[in-house]
Amino acid sequence: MDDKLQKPFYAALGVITLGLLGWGAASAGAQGIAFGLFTALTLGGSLICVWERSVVRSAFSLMGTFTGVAGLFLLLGADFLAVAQILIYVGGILALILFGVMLSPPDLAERKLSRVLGGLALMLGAVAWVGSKVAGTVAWATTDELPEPTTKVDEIGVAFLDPEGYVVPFELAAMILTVALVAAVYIARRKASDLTDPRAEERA
Amino acid sequence: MTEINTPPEPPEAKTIEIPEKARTLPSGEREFMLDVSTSDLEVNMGPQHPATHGVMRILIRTDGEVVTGGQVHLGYLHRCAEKIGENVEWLQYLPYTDRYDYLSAMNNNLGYSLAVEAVMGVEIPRRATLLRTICAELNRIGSHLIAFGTYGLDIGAFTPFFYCFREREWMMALFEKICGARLTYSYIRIGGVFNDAPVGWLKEVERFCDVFEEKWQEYYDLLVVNHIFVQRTAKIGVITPEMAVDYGLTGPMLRGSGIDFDLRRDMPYMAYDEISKAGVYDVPLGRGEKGELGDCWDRVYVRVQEMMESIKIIRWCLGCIEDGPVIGDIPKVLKVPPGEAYVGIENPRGELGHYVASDGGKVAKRCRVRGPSFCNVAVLEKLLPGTFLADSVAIIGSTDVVIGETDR
Amino acid sequence: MNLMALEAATTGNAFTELLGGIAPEGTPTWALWLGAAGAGVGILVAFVSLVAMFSVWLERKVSAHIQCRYGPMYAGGWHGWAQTLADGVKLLLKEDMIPLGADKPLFMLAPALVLGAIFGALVALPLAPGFFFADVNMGLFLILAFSSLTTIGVVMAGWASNSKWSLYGAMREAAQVVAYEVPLGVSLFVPLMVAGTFSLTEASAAQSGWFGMHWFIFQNPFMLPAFIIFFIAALAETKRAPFDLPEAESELVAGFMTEYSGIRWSFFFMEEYAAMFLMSAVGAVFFFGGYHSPLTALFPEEATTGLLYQLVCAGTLIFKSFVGVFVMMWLRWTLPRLRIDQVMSMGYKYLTPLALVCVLGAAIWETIFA
Amino acid sequence: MKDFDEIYQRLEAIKAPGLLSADRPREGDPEDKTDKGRAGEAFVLIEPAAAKEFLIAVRDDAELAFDILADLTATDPDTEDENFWLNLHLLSLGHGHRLAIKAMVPKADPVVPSMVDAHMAAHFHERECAEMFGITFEGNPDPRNILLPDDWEGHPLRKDYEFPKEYHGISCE
Repeated sequence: MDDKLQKPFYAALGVITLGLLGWGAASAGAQGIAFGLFTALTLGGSLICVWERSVVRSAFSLMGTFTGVAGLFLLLGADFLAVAQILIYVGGILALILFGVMLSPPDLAERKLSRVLGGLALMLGAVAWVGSKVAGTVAWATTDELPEPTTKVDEIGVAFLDPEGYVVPFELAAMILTVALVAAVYIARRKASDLTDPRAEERA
Repeated sequence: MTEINTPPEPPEAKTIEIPEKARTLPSGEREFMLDVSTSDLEVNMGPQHPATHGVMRILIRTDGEVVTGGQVHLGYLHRCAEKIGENVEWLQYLPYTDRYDYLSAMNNNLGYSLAVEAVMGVEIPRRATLLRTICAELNRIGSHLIAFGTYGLDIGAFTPFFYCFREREWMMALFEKICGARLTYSYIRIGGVFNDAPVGWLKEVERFCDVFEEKWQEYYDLLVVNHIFVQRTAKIGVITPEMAVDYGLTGPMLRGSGIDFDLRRDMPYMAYDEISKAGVYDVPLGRGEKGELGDCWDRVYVRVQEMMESIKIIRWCLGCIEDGPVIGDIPKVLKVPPGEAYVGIENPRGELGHYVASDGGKVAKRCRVRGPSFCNVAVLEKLLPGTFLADSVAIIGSTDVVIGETDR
Repeated sequence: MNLMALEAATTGNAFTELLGGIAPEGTPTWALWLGAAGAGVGILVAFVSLVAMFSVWLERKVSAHIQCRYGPMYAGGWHGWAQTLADGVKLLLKEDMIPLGADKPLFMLAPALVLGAIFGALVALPLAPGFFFADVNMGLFLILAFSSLTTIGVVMAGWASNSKWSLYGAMREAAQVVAYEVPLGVSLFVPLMVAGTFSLTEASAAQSGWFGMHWFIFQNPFMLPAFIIFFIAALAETKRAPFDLPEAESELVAGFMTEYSGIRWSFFFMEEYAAMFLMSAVGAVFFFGGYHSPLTALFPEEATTGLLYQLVCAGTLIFKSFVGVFVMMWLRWTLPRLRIDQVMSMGYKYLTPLALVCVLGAAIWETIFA
Repeated sequence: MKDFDEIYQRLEAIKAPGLLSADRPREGDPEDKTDKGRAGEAFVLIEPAAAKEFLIAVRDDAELAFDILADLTATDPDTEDENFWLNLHLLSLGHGHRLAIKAMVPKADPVVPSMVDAHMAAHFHERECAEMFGITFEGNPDPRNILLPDDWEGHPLRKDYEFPKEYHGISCE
């Protein structure tokens, strides 16, 4: 991608961020500023992720997205979810992604501007289409006040393991993750017949 | 991202061999990531790198953490010692000998002096011989202390290094008292030694021996039998006896592989014949105690034990030293009769050989130095493939190279 | 959307109260909140800097005395107490170097991210009852989350330096932290089960009483192994010897810090010492009674709200943390470094299963006896 | 442990390839002023082309068993001399004796077969010898310069070596 476009892109991002912050401050005060900040982080991170031609930079920009989403969770009063988001996505998954990305050889030519723009356009179109459909059909329940946030961890824990609560989806998710793990190991391993022991000759 | 602006690697890199079996680690661990295609990374370890003990450069090819090839590049400290030997007078060359293996300068002086004396056929006074022995063995201790301490650094243990330097400091103070220099002594001269030991010096050496024996146990307990240290060094960098002989390794590298050979005992020079026959000291050998025969641990163990054996030799010398002259009848301007001789002595790092050829003049015709590190370092290219990056550091450290000597 | 969570986190905070006292009538709450947050950040930065400076000085002295040396003796007078300060000034004045091929924005961002993450983690640490930056009711969770953020910073630093040694350091850090995050978290489940809360304040408060008999470490037989696992994993998390592979100086020159110099380099240093302090403090809170000590037990019930009591409590916790820091230093200057495969196998093959066994055993024990 | 004469007899007995003669230290002729004799140690002279076979022969012979190649170097005796000396020093671990070997390599065509097959230890020594004297060791697996830079001109240990005036713009004077 042309390096000349880097500066305008980041300048546009900065402008959007400032705009979001201003809009937030104007409409909802401090909460608005926080919302604007986290939204800018989320959107900006994902945009950079698509834009940057360096895969590692893309991966790092995901950190902004994850943190922004965590902030949004925090604003919604789900602070357990917010912290879990940071711990699992940033601390765990992102570290793994980076580990994988850094091990893979760089392929700078892969991302062409046309492809990036095409992808962006496709994505925006899809979001707009789904959004219009959803906005037209779903009746949103809106309220001016949120319920008192319950952030008691033991309540969440009980809810996960309560037969009346979410034990089935919770266990199902665990099962699916285990299956995925086993499958990943299986795919990553060669078949036993492919594995030749390099020391077999020496032993013989 | 902009590429870093470095000149392209010289084409020598392609000579690295990547044996396919390198993927099996010497510890017997299964190869990993066989099917994930990773690209090899060529890393310059050195010329300035903490693990190369000077300015050696090792071009390492790595696949993740596994080293798949290594190539030793020498010459960053080449100071033309052999050419200088052909241009300065016999005695003037002596200070240059200090500078190839700067950690055991006394032994280098001794090797050169013995070689020149072998051509000249000079008689050395008894007191001079014993003083030479004491100094050489003290210097051997000092050299092994550095080898052992820096090896601890390579493995990641800092403290033994300082303990080693504490004793080495005393050793250097002893040398300072006898010859005025702390590192490059030029004390052992052709025909004897430069001057007699000052009053009370021998007593202090004895005290040093007493204290050292106590402190030695500290090193042993702190590092040599430390579990992590053993885990890091056992079964790593195994040099089989056949390999050791083939590569012409000498000194602790050879004995670490279990070959019972010590020039001091098997081809004695100076008073070592007498000392060996009196059964004063033993030759410590690698026995594969913690892992396999000839691994890094064995080599370190041999060095650590040798320090104690040196103490025994020093004590024996102290017991029988008598007053007398310390230098033979040597003219100021030395003329060496035509002839040639090769004398190899047991340096801390192995056989230090001096081949001197004279045409009867004041200047040598050829002054060849066979540095033990130069020969020992050749085995690295064989040992490095198939090890972890951290193991490669352990292996390089266990060869105990002194770059001054490989490059001369 | 609301700010209730954030407000809840900062109410009861000493700064809010203080500012509320001095602020003119009619100041909006959000301004108070911002002011309190600003003051908190300032104090936090000062606190972390002090802790890091003292730790660096302590490390030098500890290492020196272990190695039969004196360490710094001149700067500042008594035992060179100002040596770190002098070094800090020197580092500030050093030329700020960025390698030619480095990824400049990421290279500059990484130290800030690392340090910021550790500040974020320290927010949840209560030094005394009513003496904290934010009473987060899932404090431990927050601390673990933020300290895992430092990993990203380290990886970023290693990658952005465009140096092979740095890259090695970054990869080792990523691998090591992913391996040790699990035993670290799981081993903490054991005291969590007894405490019944993620909040460090509540956990500390639950361990009051005479001479430490209520400390969690004595609560059931699985606490001690859990603590040992926690301590080892904390060593690995904070990149301390024998797990200092990301910066293994004999192999990787300085690992991810190879290309850094000056103030950016000192950020990594500060992070390392702040993380050591933080991990020790977490250990102290969840195993060794938090800010309670025999000394605090001497206070009569009615005196437990006074400033003196708070200061004694804070002193206790800081002392306990520095005992942990001291042990970490002691280990560092005694032990050689492990190899990467040994580190990995220790984390995955031994510590994780052992931590799980501890959790299971503690759960059974708690069900039967408690 | 054998002395030189015993070793030489054994060498003759096993018909070591390329063996020419022995050179022992001797007293100078008192009549002839130019002959000062020769001091030092005794050595054997061998054919340089057969050096490798010689090394293998003495290595594999049980009574000699020279299993370590201690040193391999060359000497440029004089500018006028037509030959380099190739000096080999062998060491026997089992018997504890040494053997000094000398081979005359003509300066006009300094080519010697590599001795790496006999002793791996020869590898680095040959490389050093090659760059210092310009002797080519045919069959050396890695015949690059070892101590000198790759682009160094000349062979410094030759007696007729002329010191360079500058190297890559660095003045050497």
